[in-house]
Amino acid sequence: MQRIGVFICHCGTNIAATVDVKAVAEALGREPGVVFSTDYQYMCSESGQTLMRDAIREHKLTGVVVCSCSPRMHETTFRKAAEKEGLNPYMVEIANIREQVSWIHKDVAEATEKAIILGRAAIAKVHLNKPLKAGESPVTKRALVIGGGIAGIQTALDIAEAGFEVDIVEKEPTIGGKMAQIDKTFPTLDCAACILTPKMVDVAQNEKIKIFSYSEVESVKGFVGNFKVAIRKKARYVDEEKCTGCGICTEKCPQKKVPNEFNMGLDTRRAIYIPFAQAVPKVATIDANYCTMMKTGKCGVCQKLCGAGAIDYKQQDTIVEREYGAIVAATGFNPMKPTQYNELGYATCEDVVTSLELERLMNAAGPTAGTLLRPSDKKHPHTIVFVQCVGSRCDAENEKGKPYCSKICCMYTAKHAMLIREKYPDTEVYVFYIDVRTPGKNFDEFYRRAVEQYGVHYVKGQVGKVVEENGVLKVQASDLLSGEQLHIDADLVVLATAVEPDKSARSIATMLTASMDTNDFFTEAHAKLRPVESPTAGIFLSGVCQGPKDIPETVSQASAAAAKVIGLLAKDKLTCNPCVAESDEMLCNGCSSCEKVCPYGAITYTDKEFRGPNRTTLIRRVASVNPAVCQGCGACTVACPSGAMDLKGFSNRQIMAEVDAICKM
Amino acid sequence: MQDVKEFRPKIVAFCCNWCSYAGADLAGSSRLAYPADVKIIRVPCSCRVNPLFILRAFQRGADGVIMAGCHPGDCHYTSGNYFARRRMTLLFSMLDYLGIERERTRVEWISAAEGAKFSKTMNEFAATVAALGENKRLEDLRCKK
Amino acid sequence: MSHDKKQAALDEILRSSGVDVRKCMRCGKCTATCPAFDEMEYHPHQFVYMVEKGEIEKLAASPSIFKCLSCFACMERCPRQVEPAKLIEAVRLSVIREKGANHLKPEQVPALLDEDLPQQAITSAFRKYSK
Amino acid sequence: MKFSYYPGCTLKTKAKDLDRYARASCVALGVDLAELPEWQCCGAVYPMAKDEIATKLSSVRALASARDLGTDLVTLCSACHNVIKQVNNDMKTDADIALRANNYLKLDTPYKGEANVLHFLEMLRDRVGFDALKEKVTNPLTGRKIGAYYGCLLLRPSKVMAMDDAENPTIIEDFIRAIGATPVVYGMRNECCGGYVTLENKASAVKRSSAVLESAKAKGADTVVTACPLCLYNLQKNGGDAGVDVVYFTELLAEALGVK
Repeated sequence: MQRIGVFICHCGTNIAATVDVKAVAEALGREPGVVFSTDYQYMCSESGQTLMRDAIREHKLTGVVVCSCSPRMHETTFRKAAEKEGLNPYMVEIANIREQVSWIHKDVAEATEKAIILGRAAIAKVHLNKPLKAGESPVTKRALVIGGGIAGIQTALDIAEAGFEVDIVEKEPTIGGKMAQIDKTFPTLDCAACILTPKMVDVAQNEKIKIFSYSEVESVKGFVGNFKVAIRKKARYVDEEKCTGCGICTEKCPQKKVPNEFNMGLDTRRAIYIPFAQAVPKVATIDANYCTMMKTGKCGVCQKLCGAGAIDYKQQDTIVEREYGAIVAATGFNPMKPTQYNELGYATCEDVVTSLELERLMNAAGPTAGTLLRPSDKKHPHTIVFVQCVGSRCDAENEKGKPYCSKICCMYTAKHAMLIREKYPDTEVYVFYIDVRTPGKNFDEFYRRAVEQYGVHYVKGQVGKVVEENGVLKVQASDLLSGEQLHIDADLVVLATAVEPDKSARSIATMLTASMDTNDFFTEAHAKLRPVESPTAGIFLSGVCQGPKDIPETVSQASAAAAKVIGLLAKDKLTCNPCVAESDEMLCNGCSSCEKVCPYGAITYTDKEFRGPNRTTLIRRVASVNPAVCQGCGACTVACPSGAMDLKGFSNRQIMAEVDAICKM
Repeated sequence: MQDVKEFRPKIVAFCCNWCSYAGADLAGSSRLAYPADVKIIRVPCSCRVNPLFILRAFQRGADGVIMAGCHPGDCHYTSGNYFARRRMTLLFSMLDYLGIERERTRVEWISAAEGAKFSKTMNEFAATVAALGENKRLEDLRCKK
Repeated sequence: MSHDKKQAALDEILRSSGVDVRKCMRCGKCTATCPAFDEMEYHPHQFVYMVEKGEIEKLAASPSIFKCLSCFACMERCPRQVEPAKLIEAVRLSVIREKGANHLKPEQVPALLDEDLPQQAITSAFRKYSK
Repeated sequence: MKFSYYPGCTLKTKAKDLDRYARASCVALGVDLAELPEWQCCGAVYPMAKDEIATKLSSVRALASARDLGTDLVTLCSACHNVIKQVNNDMKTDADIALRANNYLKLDTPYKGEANVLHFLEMLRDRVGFDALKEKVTNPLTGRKIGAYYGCLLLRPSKVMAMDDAENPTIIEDFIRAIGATPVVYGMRNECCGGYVTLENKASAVKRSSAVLESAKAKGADTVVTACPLCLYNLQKNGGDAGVDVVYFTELLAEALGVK
């Protein structure tokens, strides 16, 4: 018989206000096997833990039940405390009476009754708990970063700095991401390329970092410390080793009419291209959808001109298999295409552009070489209207938009407005806003400068309709503070469209078995305390893939993710989850059912000698589980027809004891 | 003196640790109520739920059993919920055979981000089970003390 | 108006319109897009806000409730799915359902007609203006 | 191809052309458009209030009768279409409205939104097909520059009407292409003409309608087509002197099919 101690946490008033904690302690104290039962204000605090440790010692406890918050919050805390007192950590169970009781029920009697039942179920389980010992698994000392934007770049540089190998997988032909497209950065107005491209060069030159550009993650197997990843290197029809990036091919290719995605489709590029001058790697790529040679077999201009002999029209995709100890998702974002908002004219008026398109129109390396000219007639716009929150802050059921604030638009719009007023003082700039949100160091000061020094007209209200007539954009908007409907004849309208996670993030999350929220942002392990880790061990989050962020925040988070990765890679061995499957050899009939359902290949079969009747020996084929590989899902336990397979920590008997306790009441 | 007591069903909810249990936590931290009749048992994955656990619950007097796991394709263990789904389909036909109303058992996919769905599902399920009344089908198999 | 009566009038409008005014984030897009803006004393966003504050009496007395064109633009373009037009309709209905409060009386109609005016216009006007 | 057809009152009086040319075109296209045996005026504007039941009943009767006939219900007038389609959606999704309407009507089988409502344009696009229509055109309107005028009622609210993208529609433009003319896309094509308010505030209707026609003219349209009698009236009477013809789309359809 176990000697069980029960500890009821008040969680301040979080639990105690709804659950009669004294009554719970008293009721559970009467359960068989319970030798000690008490309540305390904060069980997770230092003194709460001491209380538990003292009780373990004084009452010679063999099992502990803590009735508190979710085990996903403090199970580890309490298990560690028990371990310090010499009790096997797996003899501790949690009854979740906060998230599942006090926070969702109002009636004290009802909540108290439920808390007692959940406590009883945990006690019933602990009666059947056995001490478990965690095994160890080795750590592959290399990290994978998926995405080569500023987030991925910073994470990779920091990991490499600590001496570990890092691979970056980037689906585009170059690293750099969205930041490479941006003209200037807030709140300092320094040029994005000037601060980004040196970092790109650092990446290229770092011996510890390997870039897989124009590549995608194909599959992920394994678990923390031991991931096996297949990377698809897409055929770029140019030998990366031979190409010197001289660029002759990109100047002479006769196919000139390919929309240039780097310039947001505002101009064209050739079918063979290097996205921009500072690309890393600086290697050309052939766009097979447009290349005349690839499509018709007639052309070959680039091949003839290439002095390095790098062009290879027959190149195929290749798959590279690599092993990693940790994986960082840095898949980034895209600004939403506002095609759903044609009341604002984006789909039908050329001079209605998105903010990222404006970045290109103002960038010295952009299609207009930095002179702000509007797309339709290449004339200088004299009246510009900015519209905030396009597609952000929508009702959750509004399928057109996103329910969240995109966070960066207020600041970059202030930046755009300011830059335009500085460079072209003859331009009138209007910004239609719902709220101006500028939390951040020197951010509100920046916005105020746009208003006070640069004379940008901030109007509280929204734009309702944009119509193009004879080259003029007729903007109809509300000015809520004056109670007017405004009619502005504008030359250019700029939409601050919502940030949305990159489309590839969803499939990558599935491969990583990392969870996502309803907006397709990666979920962090804890919203406040573990913001750069995924709930899946060994998977870390960097940048906007976790939620909208500006550059300073992205870089901070990227370094934080790197710190977490380094912490993991610095270990030689990882403690495994001891709640793994185990096979009872006496019951196993070697049928292979368990092996077929195991997603990790943790089950193997061996022929073993058993003693038969009349002193004979039998050779039988039996299953055995590799505890370092098993992740403890339990699929095999249900598949086993003879009941030989069971899961430690979640055994058949333990779960059924919980069922019985819940149904007993 | 004793009035006729309002029927309160006993409902067991098996929730996988990674999605649905976390969804229940989110329902809790968002203060989205559901009936106290629902009691959750945490399992590592929906594929850990042996159909026998569900029969055991009915045998011991549960009026409804719900199993919740990660959305298909999003299983923390890659494929566990697919196994669970297949096993539950088989169990359902067996429950039909036993004469236990189909509505007393349910399978739902609830992610860690779907606190609202968790609460909504549990409210609906509890109402359905309450409307069906007490589950007496396996009573004679119950161990009577 | 007594507090209870005010509350009852508000409840009636919320029930009849089915609109959740608390969803409004005060962006003003409804007012920005309203084609009848110039004709109105209170504009769509003000309707939402005034209903939220329970100022039904003021709205009911305003000619604005007969200026809405029922073009559904505010409903279509509202990012929060608030549907201001439904509030305007609900207030208007509460007014014309009161006996004798019809905005348009049958005897007024002939003077308004011209030979090309489609029935649709007259029917619409009757639906919108009278009970 | 057989459909039930709800013409609506205006099409029997002031908007006979809208109806006449549609019927003639259907004969040419091999579409059997069978007018519902009994129908009443839809009321011309959708009653938005949740407690308006009586004003929705005529639409429910038409819908139930199309259901009983087992055919999809085709409408032509934008206003009728808007009312009938929205009422159908209420009957499908709002249990309270459906219950109360059925309590009034006492139909043999209660109506729960089973009928499928198609605008004539949707019928052309989704059932006949614009490609098939193009093949039947004998008199293509080559060289004509035509602006589509959607107005409000055909597209909004888009969640219910579900005909096309409410802010960037293409259905009438595709129709214009099918009959051999060139569509002109202009900004005001889905803005209000002033509607029934023309009755007591002509100035407002003039402002709205002339803005529409000026926008169409600025983009080079010689003609504007509509599916709504009230839009036609407003644009013709109150649209100012933009010099743009305003006609029903069915008139051009009949012309292109050689049955005008």
